[in-house]
Amino acid sequence: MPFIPHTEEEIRQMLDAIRVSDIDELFSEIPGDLHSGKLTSVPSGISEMDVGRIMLARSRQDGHYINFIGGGVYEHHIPAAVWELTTRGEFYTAYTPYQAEASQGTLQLLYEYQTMMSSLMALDVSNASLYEGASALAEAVLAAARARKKLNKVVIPRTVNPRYRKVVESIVRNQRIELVEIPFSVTEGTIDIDVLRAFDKGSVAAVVVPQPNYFGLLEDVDTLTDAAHELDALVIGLVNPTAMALLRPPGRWGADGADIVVGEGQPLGIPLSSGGPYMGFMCCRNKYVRQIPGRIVGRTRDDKGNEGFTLTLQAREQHIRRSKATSNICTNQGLMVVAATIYMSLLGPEGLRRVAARCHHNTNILLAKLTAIDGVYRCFETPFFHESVVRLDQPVTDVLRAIEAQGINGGIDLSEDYPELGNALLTCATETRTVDEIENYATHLDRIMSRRSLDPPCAEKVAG
Amino acid sequence: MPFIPHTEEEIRQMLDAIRVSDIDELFSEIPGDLHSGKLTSVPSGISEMDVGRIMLARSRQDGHYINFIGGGVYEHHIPAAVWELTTRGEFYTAYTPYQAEASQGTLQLLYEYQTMMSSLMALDVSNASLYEGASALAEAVLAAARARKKLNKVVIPRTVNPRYRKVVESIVRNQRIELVEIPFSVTEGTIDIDVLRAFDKGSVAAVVVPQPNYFGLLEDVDTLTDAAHELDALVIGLVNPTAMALLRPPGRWGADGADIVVGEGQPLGIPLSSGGPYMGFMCCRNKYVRQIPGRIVGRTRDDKGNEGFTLTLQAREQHIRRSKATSNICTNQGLMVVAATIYMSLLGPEGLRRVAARCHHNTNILLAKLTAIDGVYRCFETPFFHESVVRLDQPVTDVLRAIEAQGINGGIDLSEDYPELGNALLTCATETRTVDEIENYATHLDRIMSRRSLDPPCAEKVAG
Amino acid sequence: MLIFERSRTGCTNPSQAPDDDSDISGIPTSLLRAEPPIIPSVSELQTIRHYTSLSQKNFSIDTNFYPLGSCTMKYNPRACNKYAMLPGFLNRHPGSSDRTGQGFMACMYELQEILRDVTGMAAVSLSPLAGAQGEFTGVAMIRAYHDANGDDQRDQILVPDAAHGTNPATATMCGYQVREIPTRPDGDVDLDSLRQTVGPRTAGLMLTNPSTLGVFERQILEVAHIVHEAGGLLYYDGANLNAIMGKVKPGDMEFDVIHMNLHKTFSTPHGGGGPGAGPVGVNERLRPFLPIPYVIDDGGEYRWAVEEDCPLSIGRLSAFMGNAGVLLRAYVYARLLGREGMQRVAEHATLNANYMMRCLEDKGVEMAYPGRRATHEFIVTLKSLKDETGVSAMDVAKRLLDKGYHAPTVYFPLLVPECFLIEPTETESKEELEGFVEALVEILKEAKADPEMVKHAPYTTPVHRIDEVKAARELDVAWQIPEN
Amino acid sequence: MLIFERSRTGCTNPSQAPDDDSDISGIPTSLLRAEPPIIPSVSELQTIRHYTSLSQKNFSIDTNFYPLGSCTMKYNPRACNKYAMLPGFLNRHPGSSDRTGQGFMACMYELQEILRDVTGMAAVSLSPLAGAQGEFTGVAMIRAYHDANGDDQRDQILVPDAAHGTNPATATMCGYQVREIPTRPDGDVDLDSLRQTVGPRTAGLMLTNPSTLGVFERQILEVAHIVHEAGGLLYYDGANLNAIMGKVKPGDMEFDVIHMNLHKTFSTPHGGGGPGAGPVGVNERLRPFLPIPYVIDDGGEYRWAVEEDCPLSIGRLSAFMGNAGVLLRAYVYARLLGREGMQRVAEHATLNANYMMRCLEDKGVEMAYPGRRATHEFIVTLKSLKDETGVSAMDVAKRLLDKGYHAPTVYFPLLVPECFLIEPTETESKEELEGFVEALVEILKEAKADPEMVKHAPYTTPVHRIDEVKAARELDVAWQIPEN
Ligand SMILES: Cc1ncc(COP(=O)(O)O)c(C=O)c1O
Ligand SMILES: Cc1ncc(COP(=O)(O)O)c(C=O)c1O
Repeated sequence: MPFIPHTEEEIRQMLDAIRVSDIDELFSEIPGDLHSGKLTSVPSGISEMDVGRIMLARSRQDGHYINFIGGGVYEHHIPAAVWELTTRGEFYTAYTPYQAEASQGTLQLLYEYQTMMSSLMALDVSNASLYEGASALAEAVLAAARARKKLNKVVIPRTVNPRYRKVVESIVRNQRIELVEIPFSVTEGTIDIDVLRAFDKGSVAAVVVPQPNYFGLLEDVDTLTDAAHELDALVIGLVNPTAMALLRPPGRWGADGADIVVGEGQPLGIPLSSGGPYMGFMCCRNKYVRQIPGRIVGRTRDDKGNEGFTLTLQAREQHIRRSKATSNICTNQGLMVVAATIYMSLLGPEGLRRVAARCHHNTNILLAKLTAIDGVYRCFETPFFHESVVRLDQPVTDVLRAIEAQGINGGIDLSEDYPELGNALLTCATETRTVDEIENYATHLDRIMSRRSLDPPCAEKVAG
Repeated sequence: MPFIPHTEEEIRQMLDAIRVSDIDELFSEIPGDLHSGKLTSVPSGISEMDVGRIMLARSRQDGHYINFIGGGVYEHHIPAAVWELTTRGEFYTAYTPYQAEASQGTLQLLYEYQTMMSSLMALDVSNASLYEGASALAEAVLAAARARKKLNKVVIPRTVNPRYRKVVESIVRNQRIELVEIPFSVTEGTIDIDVLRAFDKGSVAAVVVPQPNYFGLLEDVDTLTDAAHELDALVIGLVNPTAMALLRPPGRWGADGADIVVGEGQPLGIPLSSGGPYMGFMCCRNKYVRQIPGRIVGRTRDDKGNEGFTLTLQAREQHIRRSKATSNICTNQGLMVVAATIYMSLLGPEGLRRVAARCHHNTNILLAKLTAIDGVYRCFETPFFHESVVRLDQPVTDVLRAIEAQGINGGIDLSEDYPELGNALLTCATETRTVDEIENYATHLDRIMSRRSLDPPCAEKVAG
Repeated sequence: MLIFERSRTGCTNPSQAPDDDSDISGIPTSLLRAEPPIIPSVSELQTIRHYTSLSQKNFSIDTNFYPLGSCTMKYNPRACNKYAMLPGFLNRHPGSSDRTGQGFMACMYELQEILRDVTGMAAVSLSPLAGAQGEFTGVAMIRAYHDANGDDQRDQILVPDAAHGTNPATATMCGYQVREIPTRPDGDVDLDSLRQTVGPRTAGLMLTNPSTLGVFERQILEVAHIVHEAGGLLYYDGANLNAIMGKVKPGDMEFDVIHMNLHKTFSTPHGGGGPGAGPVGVNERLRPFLPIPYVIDDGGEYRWAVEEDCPLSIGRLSAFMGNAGVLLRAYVYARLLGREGMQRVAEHATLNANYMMRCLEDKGVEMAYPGRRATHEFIVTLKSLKDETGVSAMDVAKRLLDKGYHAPTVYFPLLVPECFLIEPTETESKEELEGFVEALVEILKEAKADPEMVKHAPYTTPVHRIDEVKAARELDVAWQIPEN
Repeated sequence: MLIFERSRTGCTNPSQAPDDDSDISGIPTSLLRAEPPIIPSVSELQTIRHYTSLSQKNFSIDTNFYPLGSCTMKYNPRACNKYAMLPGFLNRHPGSSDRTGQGFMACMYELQEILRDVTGMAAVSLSPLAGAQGEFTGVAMIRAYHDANGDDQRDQILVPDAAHGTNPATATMCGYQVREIPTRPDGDVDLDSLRQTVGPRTAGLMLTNPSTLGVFERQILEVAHIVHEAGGLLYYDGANLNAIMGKVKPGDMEFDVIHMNLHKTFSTPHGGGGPGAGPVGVNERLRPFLPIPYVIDDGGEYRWAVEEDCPLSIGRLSAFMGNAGVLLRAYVYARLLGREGMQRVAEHATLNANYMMRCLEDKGVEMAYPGRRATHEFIVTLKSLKDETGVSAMDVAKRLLDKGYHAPTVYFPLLVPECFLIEPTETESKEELEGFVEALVEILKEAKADPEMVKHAPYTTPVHRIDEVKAARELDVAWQIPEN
């Protein structure tokens, strides 16, 4: 019996001790007519060897593509040590550190994470993770609305990842928060600041400011922050953590800095992993610490005066405050925080800065190579971090499909989410891309683009 | 500086403390004309990311073949837990447990291994590993010669793996041990016992008895053991550990059992790994314990009376006995023992027996399917464990090359080592082979064989 | 020691970082960072030693029996980790096309089907990221359903007083008012109260069954009837599904929507706090509202459902594809167990809990619901000990750590005074169960003989009793560079 | 507790084993096993808990500073493990054709080239499985060389009295008689003795340089000259190569043959005892005798050398391809370091040793070779402490464990009384070095104040001082099922 340790004899002894004749008797409180739980479409159990064979075959089936997709999660080099340590049983199979004395390992690590993350953002406080970037943004919107009690209007620019906007909408909708989109300049690709300035002072709870924005472009965060604060709105920064090793952090935006900052922690040592698990981070100024959701670890002492760590400010959380909690979140993304913390330690501030710089550098090369191709143009001249948009003279989906047949994931087709940009392609080269790979991409793209202007490529003919 | 923790400032402080002006001064005792160590053909250092890229590409280049090769090391299912535990830093990065109090983990594990292994062989004592099977056999030959002082003749049947015979020869040659080969019956594939019986009593130090033998066949170990003992020779069993879960162990062979047993421990949870690291095991009767090489762990007490473990009988070893040691072995295959011990614990005696039984079962199917093909015949009708020999009506090398082009490793060509067997192929199906895979092999072999009788296959034409 | 205290400016790990020759002139200097963040500059070896040593300060399933009630701390098979972390899955960008993810999606699709069968529901979406997000999803669907029916006066969600904190918190997040339903002394829901509370404002009832009290709600069909009669829907908090897999299906108990905690029932690791996965299952009437994405088998090709497939969907709850790696682990687990294995999980989880309960009862330990069968967990109350000696359940819990056992859940559910919610799980051996019983009984003796000693436990852990009050009062949540 | 004590007949892990429906009727029943072996029947969780907890009872590089002289316990980069364990390498059967192993063999070939450069030799074979087997290989080649020259009266190998035990043991295994050469008080070989000992019976001299005394043999060229003059060959025990990589090459020191310990200099893990890898390098005159297999670049295709390629080869030393996985780790390490990194290894290993030595000297600790530079290691002698207090080097070593430091090598080399051979390695931080110095100085104080306390150390390890005498006298090397 997989994972069940008892022998027949032991089962008998246990049943005798309980004074029942068989295991079924233990289910006697279940009304008889409900005893119908038989599983019919679950396959029979197979051995680890057989499951392994299936999984290996499926993982190979999915192949290996050279990746130029970003759009919120990014391929980075992850030092081997990160996951060898993270999957140690003592981290991997522990529960949430509710019993502090039996969980000092996880707790100290979380405290160290909070230190690194809040400092990376130049804010006072970090929580110990939320699910992922988009839902973290939703939580930030709710926290801001709580902080600005009577207000329910939150401004989200269209330069925020469209999926993030959808997630926020799904989550905050029920609490009657009004999300107001503001447009961007189609030439610059950044937030139209005049629209923001046009709001009435005191009418807006918060303004979301992305850096870089979904197009990979750098927003004028200082002006935006000051403008939002002018309205008496909180500023919710939405940032890429890798970028923050290089760029001015939200706590230093404008005159007073952002108030709450969230984002996707995946770039910090977490694999792309077909979609998750990732981790959301959230930092804030001290004065909002009681408004934010998620666990927080504090440093304290034990009764002998030794340094120790424990979960703190639990009165914000559901297990204490129940219907009045700041959020319903309970299980978070703890193990991803372990990975992120080890990742940051291994890279150090200098290593992280170099990663950020190399990403920018490579994307620069990518843009140069791609826009050298006939029919490929840069969409915006605005400075970017490690991602940017090019415009093609052909439908992006078809081009991406053809390039995929060459083992390359070329980027994200923006034409559905941003029809105003035309045939727009969001593309990215992190530090993991070599110049050879970039050139290879450009060569294929060139070939595909020039052939397509005459005739659709064969991959298209077959698949379409 | 990869893996060097110092900052420039610290280096300066250290140099100052030492009272030298630079690091080069520390090498002042090296005669000046020798300072020429500059490396010229070592490439410059690259990052982990770049090495990773190279290694990934090379490992993929080597592809994935469905494996029907045995011949001494075997593909088995290895539970995921085995290597997740084995590579824990505390096992992986510890040294030989010379400081017992700081190494109880490794020591207790070795004691448990010794228990399992000696019991699996039905002998009294096991050491804590040797390098691998072939050199372990050489060490057994030397130990036997030590035990039978004046004798230097050791009998090794031709049914022993030819590579093993070569390794033994290379190692024992210098100590003037005479290795005497005895032939096998070409119809049975097992040792010709009459040749063994013909030796003069008292003229032979030891006789090596393989089970199964290199052809995968089961020797008549009882008669062989008794015959060897008749000659006053020691019996050195050479066995496959997986087989011992199913077959009568060497300690129970004949009237008195084998005296020393060695073999390759790879089947016990150690990956094929392109050739190593594996591990040799060695067990013996109590009376030979001072003759065998390698570390041995004993159970004892600490000065508070608690159970504890330590290396023992070290007076056999080079670091104590120097030129009079039983062997020069120092570093052994410790980590492989960790894996083997965990593997045996996870499978248990019943699991191990089933693995052995399924290997036999699958090879039975394999033989049936292959010999159903025109031009493929069974070489021996003798009972086998999980490997056997078939004879083809065509040169084996060519057939193997053609089958390799289909993603299948078909087995080992015996024609060079055993020309007397003709076009002989040693082939094996462990528990990891499915019936589908076996059928797939047979189908391809059939096609290749029938085409070849007319015309060489195209893979052959291209490559040859 | 904190890792920051080992940091020395200038210590770098060059094999982990690109060379310092990138051109960043394209970024306006005004946007560049001035001061470096507090991230340690330490060597690889220092990092490894530091985090290896931290890990050793944890209790975990791999090191200790961990009978944390409601948390299902069972063995996390290593195969699940290994096969979920195969490079093909790990390196795949979620923005890649469905064409290049058929292997991965096949696993997801089959997992959906398996969970459908286990729960007896009509359809499953894997996307919620944990139990609480599953709850949110479920209640949001309930809301969407009523809205779609124009039934917009329903502004209340009912929860039993024994409910987990996430239930009422979720209801609030979905904009509902929470009404508590009391529990009877025998552990079942008070039906009279329920009848009095339901009505036209009732959107639904959230229930865990087996309940968080470690007993099976015997009147479940009655409860369902009452709520449905009133036009409300029935939500199943599947945290305790481990107790009934292959025995009873929530669908058969007439639940309309359910979430599962794969990090409990399907044994994905808790990871010191997460990640989990909280898939939801729904019956036919809620199917149109399922969150996206979920996998559709489109004539032999798998693809993610998008807005167009389900215009009534409550939408997206995360930017990508749920906790995919967690779902892969659950899939491997499900395949290893198979249908027989799943049923055995419920049987043996129940056997273990009843056996421990009986052993403790035989040694005079007081049960909160003495007449009842344990499900996969049960509740001990130490109120009389507290009254007698001043030693609290928390003190006993801390003392258990000294004996090498992780403490059970304490002070939950809130309605039982000085309680332990004990869930041994099916993967623990008889020997472990008996060891725990012995340790607990011994501590109860110690509490009588030397209450002060127990009140200051633990003694053998890396730190002694932690001062939580100080932590909250003198908030220190991030290390600062000491001034000197 | 031993794993056997948790075993219960009938407990199985069916996901790890095939079903019990195999047909074994083809095996004669007379050959079948009667009684099951003593292998535990325990659950997966029990196994994991047991071995996780055992692992935690070890000191290791990942947990403790481990300044074990002559062993080079430096950081083992995790990248080496990860990339050596890629499925393509791991699943490849060594019996596969060379055609299907070009990726693997490319690594091996390049590693041969790297080692050739580092040692300054003409050719390298990777096949020896550890240092001692490398020595065997080297001495066997020396023998084969003399034999090939018909020079068969040479039956002696010379080793300095400070040599590692494997040196004389190897000479014996190769059928040689061992002659010891004394060391002068300053740590260098006694040349007069050497001159008196060499002669027509001298097959060769085995030398470690830097020597096992932690000093560089300054007269190395003199030594080489004397031995070569007499017709002997010079063997280099490369265990201490870490001290000189990129600084001096053994080839330039006129050695004829060398082995390296990749599990030291190239940082492959020690694994609690192994596996290691002991490649050999030779100059032109020994090249024909190299053991097989080694990799040949045959016009762009790699292949293993076989007997036909090298008819004078001493043959095979193992059935397959050396410790391939260890070699892959060494290859990754070499690529990470590169030529600059290797030189830095020697520089910083030397810096660390000299710094520690100086710190200890400054605190009054006595050095065995006080006037000399440390190489990558150095020797402390505690003889005066022993005389004064009765506290031995071993006692101090045990007490170090209490302070969280693994003990240095004790009582080796044999000629220095009460010695510690201390090798900090280049991967340790200044902080660790200073911590060790402080701890040692503190213990020396303790030894004077309370010698009995130190004599019974350690106190904080999983067991107290182990009784080794009892272990040898009452030999218990395998657990037996208790009779009852
Ligand atoms: C009964 C119950 N419901 C809901 C939850 C919440 O699940 P999660 O922590 O995955 O959000 C839990 C988990 O603790 C629980 O025990
Ligand atoms: C100087 C010296 N020579 C040789 C050896 C033997 O190497 P191995 O243990 O790899 O056989 C060692 C290792 O301890 C050593 O220190």
